[in-house]
Amino acid sequence: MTAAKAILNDTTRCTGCEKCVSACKRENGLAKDLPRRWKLRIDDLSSTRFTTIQRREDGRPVRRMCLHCLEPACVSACIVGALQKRPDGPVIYDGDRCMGCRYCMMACPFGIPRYEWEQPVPYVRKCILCYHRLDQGKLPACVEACPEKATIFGDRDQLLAEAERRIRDQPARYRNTVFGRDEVGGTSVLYVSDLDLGFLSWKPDLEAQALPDLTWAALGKVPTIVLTMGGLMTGAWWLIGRRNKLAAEAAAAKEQETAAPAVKPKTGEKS
Amino acid sequence: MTRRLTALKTVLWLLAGVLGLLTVVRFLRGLGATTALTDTAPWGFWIAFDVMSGVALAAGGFVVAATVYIFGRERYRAFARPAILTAFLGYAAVAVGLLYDLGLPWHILNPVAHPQHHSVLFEVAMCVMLYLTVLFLEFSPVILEHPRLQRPLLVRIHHALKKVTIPLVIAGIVLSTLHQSSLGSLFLIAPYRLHPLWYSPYIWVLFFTSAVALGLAMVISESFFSAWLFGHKPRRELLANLGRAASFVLLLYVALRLGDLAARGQLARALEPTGHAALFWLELGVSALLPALLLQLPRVRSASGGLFGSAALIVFGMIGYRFDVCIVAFARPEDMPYFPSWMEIAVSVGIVAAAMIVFVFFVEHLRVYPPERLPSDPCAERAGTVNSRLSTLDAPPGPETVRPLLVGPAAAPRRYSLALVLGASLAVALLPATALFGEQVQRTPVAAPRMLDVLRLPASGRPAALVLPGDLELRTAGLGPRPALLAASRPERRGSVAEGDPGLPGGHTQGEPVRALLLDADRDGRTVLFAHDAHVERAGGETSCGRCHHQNLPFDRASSCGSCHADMFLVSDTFRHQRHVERLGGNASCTGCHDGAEGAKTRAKARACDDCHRDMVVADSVVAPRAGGLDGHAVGYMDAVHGLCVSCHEREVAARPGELPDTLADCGTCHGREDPGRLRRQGPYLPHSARRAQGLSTLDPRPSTRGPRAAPGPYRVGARPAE
Amino acid sequence: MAQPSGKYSYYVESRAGDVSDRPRKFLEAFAAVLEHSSYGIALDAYARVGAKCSRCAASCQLYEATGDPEDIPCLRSELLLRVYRRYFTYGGMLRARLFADFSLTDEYLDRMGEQFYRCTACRRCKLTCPFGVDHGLVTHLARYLLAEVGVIPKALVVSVREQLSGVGNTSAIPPAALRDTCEFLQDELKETYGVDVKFPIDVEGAEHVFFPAVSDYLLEPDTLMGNAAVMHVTGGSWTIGTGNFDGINYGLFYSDRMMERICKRVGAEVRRLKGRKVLVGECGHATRSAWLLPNFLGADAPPVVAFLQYTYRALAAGKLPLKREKIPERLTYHDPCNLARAGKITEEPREILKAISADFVEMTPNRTENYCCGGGGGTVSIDEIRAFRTKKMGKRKADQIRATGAKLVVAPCANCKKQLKEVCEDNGLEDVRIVGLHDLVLKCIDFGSTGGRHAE
Amino acid sequence: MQAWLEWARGPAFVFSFVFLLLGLLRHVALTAWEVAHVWRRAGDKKLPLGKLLRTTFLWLLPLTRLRNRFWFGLTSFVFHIAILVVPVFLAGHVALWARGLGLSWPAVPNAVADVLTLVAVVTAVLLLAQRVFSRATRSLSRFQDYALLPLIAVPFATGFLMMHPGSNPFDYQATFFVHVMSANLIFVLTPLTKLSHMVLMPSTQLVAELAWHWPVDSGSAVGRALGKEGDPV
Repeated sequence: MTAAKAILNDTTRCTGCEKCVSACKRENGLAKDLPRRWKLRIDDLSSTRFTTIQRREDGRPVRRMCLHCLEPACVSACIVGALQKRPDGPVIYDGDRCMGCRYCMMACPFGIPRYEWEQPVPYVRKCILCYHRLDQGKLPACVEACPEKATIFGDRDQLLAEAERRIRDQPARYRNTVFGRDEVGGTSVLYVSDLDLGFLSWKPDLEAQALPDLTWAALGKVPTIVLTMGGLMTGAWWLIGRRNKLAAEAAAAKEQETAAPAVKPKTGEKS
Repeated sequence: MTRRLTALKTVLWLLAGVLGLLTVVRFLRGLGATTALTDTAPWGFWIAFDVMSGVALAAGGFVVAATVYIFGRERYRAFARPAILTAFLGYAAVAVGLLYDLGLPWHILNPVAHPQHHSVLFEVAMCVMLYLTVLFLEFSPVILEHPRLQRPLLVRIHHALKKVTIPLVIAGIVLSTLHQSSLGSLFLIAPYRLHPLWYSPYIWVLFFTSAVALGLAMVISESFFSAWLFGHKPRRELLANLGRAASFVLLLYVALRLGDLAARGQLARALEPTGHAALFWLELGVSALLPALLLQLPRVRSASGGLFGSAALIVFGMIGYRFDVCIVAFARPEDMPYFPSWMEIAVSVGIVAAAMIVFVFFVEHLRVYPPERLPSDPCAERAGTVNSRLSTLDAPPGPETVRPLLVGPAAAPRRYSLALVLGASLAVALLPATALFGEQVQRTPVAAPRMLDVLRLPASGRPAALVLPGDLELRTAGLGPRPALLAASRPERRGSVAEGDPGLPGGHTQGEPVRALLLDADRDGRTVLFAHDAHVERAGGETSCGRCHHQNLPFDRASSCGSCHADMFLVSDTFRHQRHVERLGGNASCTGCHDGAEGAKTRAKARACDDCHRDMVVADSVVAPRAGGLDGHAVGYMDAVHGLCVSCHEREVAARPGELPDTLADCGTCHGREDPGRLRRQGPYLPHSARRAQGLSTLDPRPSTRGPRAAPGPYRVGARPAE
Repeated sequence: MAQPSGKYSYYVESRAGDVSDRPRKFLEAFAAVLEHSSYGIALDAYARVGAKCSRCAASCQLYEATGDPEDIPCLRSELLLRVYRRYFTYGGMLRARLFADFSLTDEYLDRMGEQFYRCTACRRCKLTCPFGVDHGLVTHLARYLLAEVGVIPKALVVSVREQLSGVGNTSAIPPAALRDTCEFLQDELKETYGVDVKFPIDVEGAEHVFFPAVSDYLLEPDTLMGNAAVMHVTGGSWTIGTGNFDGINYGLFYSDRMMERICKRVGAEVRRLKGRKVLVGECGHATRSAWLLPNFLGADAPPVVAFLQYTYRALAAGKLPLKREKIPERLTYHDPCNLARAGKITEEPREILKAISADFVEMTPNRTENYCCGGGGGTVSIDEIRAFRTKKMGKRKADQIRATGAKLVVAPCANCKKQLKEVCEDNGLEDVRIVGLHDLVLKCIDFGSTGGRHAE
Repeated sequence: MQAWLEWARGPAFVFSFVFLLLGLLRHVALTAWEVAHVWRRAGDKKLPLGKLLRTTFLWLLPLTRLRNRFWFGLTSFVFHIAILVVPVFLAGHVALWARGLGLSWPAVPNAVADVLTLVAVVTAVLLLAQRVFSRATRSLSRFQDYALLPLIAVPFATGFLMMHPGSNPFDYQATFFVHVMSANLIFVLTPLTKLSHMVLMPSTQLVAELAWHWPVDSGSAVGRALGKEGDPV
């Protein structure tokens, strides 16, 4: 198996030229961005834009894309396994399996998956880390297109080391953290930046716990519940049925003593 | 009684008609056209109501089944059939509702083919699927009782089903327990989006407890409703017992909910004066606290109104709980709120209506209610005996009191089909343009043109010019009266006609006052004086009116100019249409670039740029016009310049490796490596709503990026032969 | 006990209990009829699409004679359709709530009672209605409903009563008298033509069971003899049943309930005699009622043969030997509405007449568009309206006959014959003779030396 | 006015048009259903289908039946041609159809449309006049018989004015509004009034014939329902 790959984004190097965006569009055959009701900004992530340059207040460009979590919430949420995490990094999507429930979009802590709302037959769209290019030994289109080397591709371990080296070398230029190292269990897209990158997720300061674990804490109890509930109900039915039967028999016996016709109770049977 | 039922059924069919039409639209036009859903609100009304609430509302089935079959409370047997039927139809409605919500509904069975058992949704789906089957089997004896189904095979199935009643009931209870709670577990994966007052690792316990209470409340309200509908007496004392049970469950639920908050240390958050805290208390109060306390009072329990009211509170409150979790307390950007479109609501209501039609159908044809509880046979309406119909003639004799009758086989279809047709027609009339004609690119919002007084300068031998008094002459040349174009509107001059205004150009001292239309379609301050006469003349005289005025295009909110001049508002970086118009002599120049005097002046009919700009692409030009660009527009300024510089840089670096620095072709080389923000020439295009939200209202003059208008100077046209 | 009601131009038997609350009873009957018959489908269409173009007015001989708008078929039908709309459609119910719409009153019923018995249900207007509104059907239904509230001309109800609960036929002929009559007719034939023509009675297994208008036994012996002679020379297998030998069905004129009972008696008689076909004598409405038999008896009802058809087939097959000399007088043919209007029997009698007549002229118009004799719809038996029948309804017919100049009018229908005789009397056409078709056929049959019996 | 016009052309039009289509479809469906029902119950299943088809077809060609009331029939025929051709084949309307439905078809020349429009208005007036001045029709006519003719003339008259704004003395938008709204009104009324003959016409002959085909024992069933079973004749 190939080693886990990753992308490292250095926001201090990004000039916002959007070459990554057009490369991505070309590579994935995405259509023109049109103003739509469901887009706050036309350059927001959308079904026609897998990566974008998000500009902070002071105009600082930050590239936004799927972070390809190591333990992706979307993959664990997907009911049909249309979303899969490949060992080498990309979180990929299979439209043939997708049933369009959009639970992945609810689950993603970064708000990445987008939907083709304009289509009668819509699919989920998101960055797939150009896995088809990876398979051919090529770089992801955006990485290849970046004229500034603000986004680079490589083994995750090496990139982490590179990120730490940069932070060490130029402490004034960077914040002392690699975004994506631990967040929600780690991601395959890493950032070094002088900015606080909390805006990339729904809430700043993500914890290190992987989200699928939260679900599994409850989901793991299912067998217990089945057995407990089933047992309880069967037991209750048997006990109560028996008690009613005994009571009825006693009553019948009593009634027989008084020479009245006995009526057999019918419990547990549908009328 | 019959009239009440008929009236209700008519309304239900009307709603079904709405549903029918919306079904067509939903599947023809997609989710974007019919719902208010967005990427930040992927789950909306349909999930919250149809699925989350629908499943919970159908909880009466398993609660009553447990009471009767497991706990042997025979007194409640009368509630079993309607409750199971309600549950069955409720779950069927959930399944149908899901078909509307799913993007690819024909993949609805994929969870069976491609199970992903780490997904809570998978568990919910499996449970709902199985439980729907169980409910069908539980209910099917009622169908198989029907006298017309007494065939040997069916009778054998009937007996077999009766034998497995208890296993079925137990399976139903287990499945219900699982998925009622799992609906809560769905949200475990979104700790960063669901508000802490609702998010809890034990949310599934809360969902289950509330579902039990809701199930009891549903049995109560359903009993009262059907009693009202079919005219029998509700069994109030039994229902009161159910109410008491519901109250205890609710108290348990409140304790769990508050205890959970306390354990997570979030209780203080509920006491902060925030909107979410208020919502929390409102929801908890309506759904649990208030009804629980009310139902503890024997006086409330023993009164029909009190019992029904409390049950209704629970029902609405618990639906509210589901909505809060699914929509209201689920984080999304403040400037992108979600409110369901009327179509979403109407589809949900329509599905409920359809389920109720089926419910009434079952009640009318099967023994859903014990016969002794129906004072008159509701099947009589369809039994075909005229005498029962004639019972509507029970008024005292006399022609005035003869009440209308509807008989014949077609009477019922006639009534309900009319309701259906009416519903569908109303629905289509209310559809937004997107749903009718598909999602379309937002077009420039248009304001109606204003009529104002202008001066027409007398001209002998040459076409007249329209002039705003005091303004510059708007250039006319060549072909006839032209609409004049203004660079910026001058509000202070509008409407003032000053004879002999010294500002008149061309040595004129007076003009003929005429009225003209001032078009400023998007109120951006750049206006056009619309010369109506010129258009009439050019478009072919009087009968041509239809070409513009008869573009009675429903829902066309864009400029009527734009429907011919289709590209007049397109944004492009390099090609400045406005500037070309100014340089080339106002609107007279239209035909200079666009083919033909008549017809639409679209890009499709325009000359290519290099038709005039001959030096733009010389033989060895480094400009590489992007062939078939992704958006098909004119090459943007950035692309054009980048094409000029960057391609050369890249070529040179490649041609002379080592001689030139590797970074020569990097952006930072030209744009300054240390200040990437400088690159931001101009904000990207924003839709108008967003622009307004940011205080850049389109009703204000657009902040000009063009600077003051340059005086029209000679424009050198490359190799174009001089005229 | 019969008494002139005074409300109507004809006598009505008023029965106790039916007099009060008639609108309500009318509507009840309406509801029941709509439920159990098929009129609803037509009423619904008519109530919706009536064009009110008055084309029917131009085709109605009654309106032409009286000029009274009340007699326009469309307006007459509207009397019933208005009730239908008001009480049996949602639009009508809504309108009744919003506006003070009309309501059904006793006076209204009286008006209907008068109007619907002025119409002879000849259905000539249906041909010119752009929407094919069958005003005859509306008249039929309206009379049915009126009958349920007791508005029936006494003459009609008496006939039916005689048939259903009396002797068993409208002319009250007991079976013994029937046998006598038949023997007499046999003798008559023997005497006149020297042939031994049989009137087979109660022969089981005969192919045809014969149902003439029973009045023929009393009034039209020539027609019957003609019938028998045709059967004789063609060797047809036929019989007259003593259980029921009456083709008349006045139920057709006022009540489906009665019609059903009478038709069932016909069916029972055919079954009793193990006959295969119903052979109807020269009678329009009897033929039409017989054609309606499947409505009452279902798909296995016996097929119906009109005598005209039988004779024509025999003629066409060459089984009917005719004398060389033809009838010299100028004669014309009257198409009974019930036979001709739907285009069912128009050519057969003409072919026969051409074979036996030297001077046959057509009336104009003729065939499906022929005018009614004026006594259709059973009104011919209501003697108290004779003046109306002959002077108003029959005026057009009298003009027609006069225009042909014929002295002999062939009318293969008992009712038409009676009506036409009266029309001629009252319109100064005393020299015109009205005869049945088989009267003439009888005269022309060549019995020959073999006694007429065809070689088999 | 602009907003009202938008409303009339937008939601109001869509409502009326869909109501027209679905309402007529409902008539067709109900008729088919009833025909099937009557047919199923009928004791006599023999129908002269060929003859019915011929009669129906002949009546769909109104020219074949001009005999009585010749002028009335002729006017009515011309009127129908005009009111069918103009709304569907007017160039402006074709543009609308193309825009709304995405379907396009050849249009009649505007001059022809003008003539037909005038013909429609004139024949509507003539029909009304004939109705008023003929005694028979006058006594037959209901409110809708009088009201529908001028109502149908209104969109034609206003449409003509819109096509010739130079000779239109009224406000253009007001004319437009009246044009659209009167057409909307006609659309809504069509399924509810005698205008529904546009779809019921082909079935009237069949229906008239079928009405004579009753279920077996219908008479006794009526008697039973009315409690008159044992009553003497």
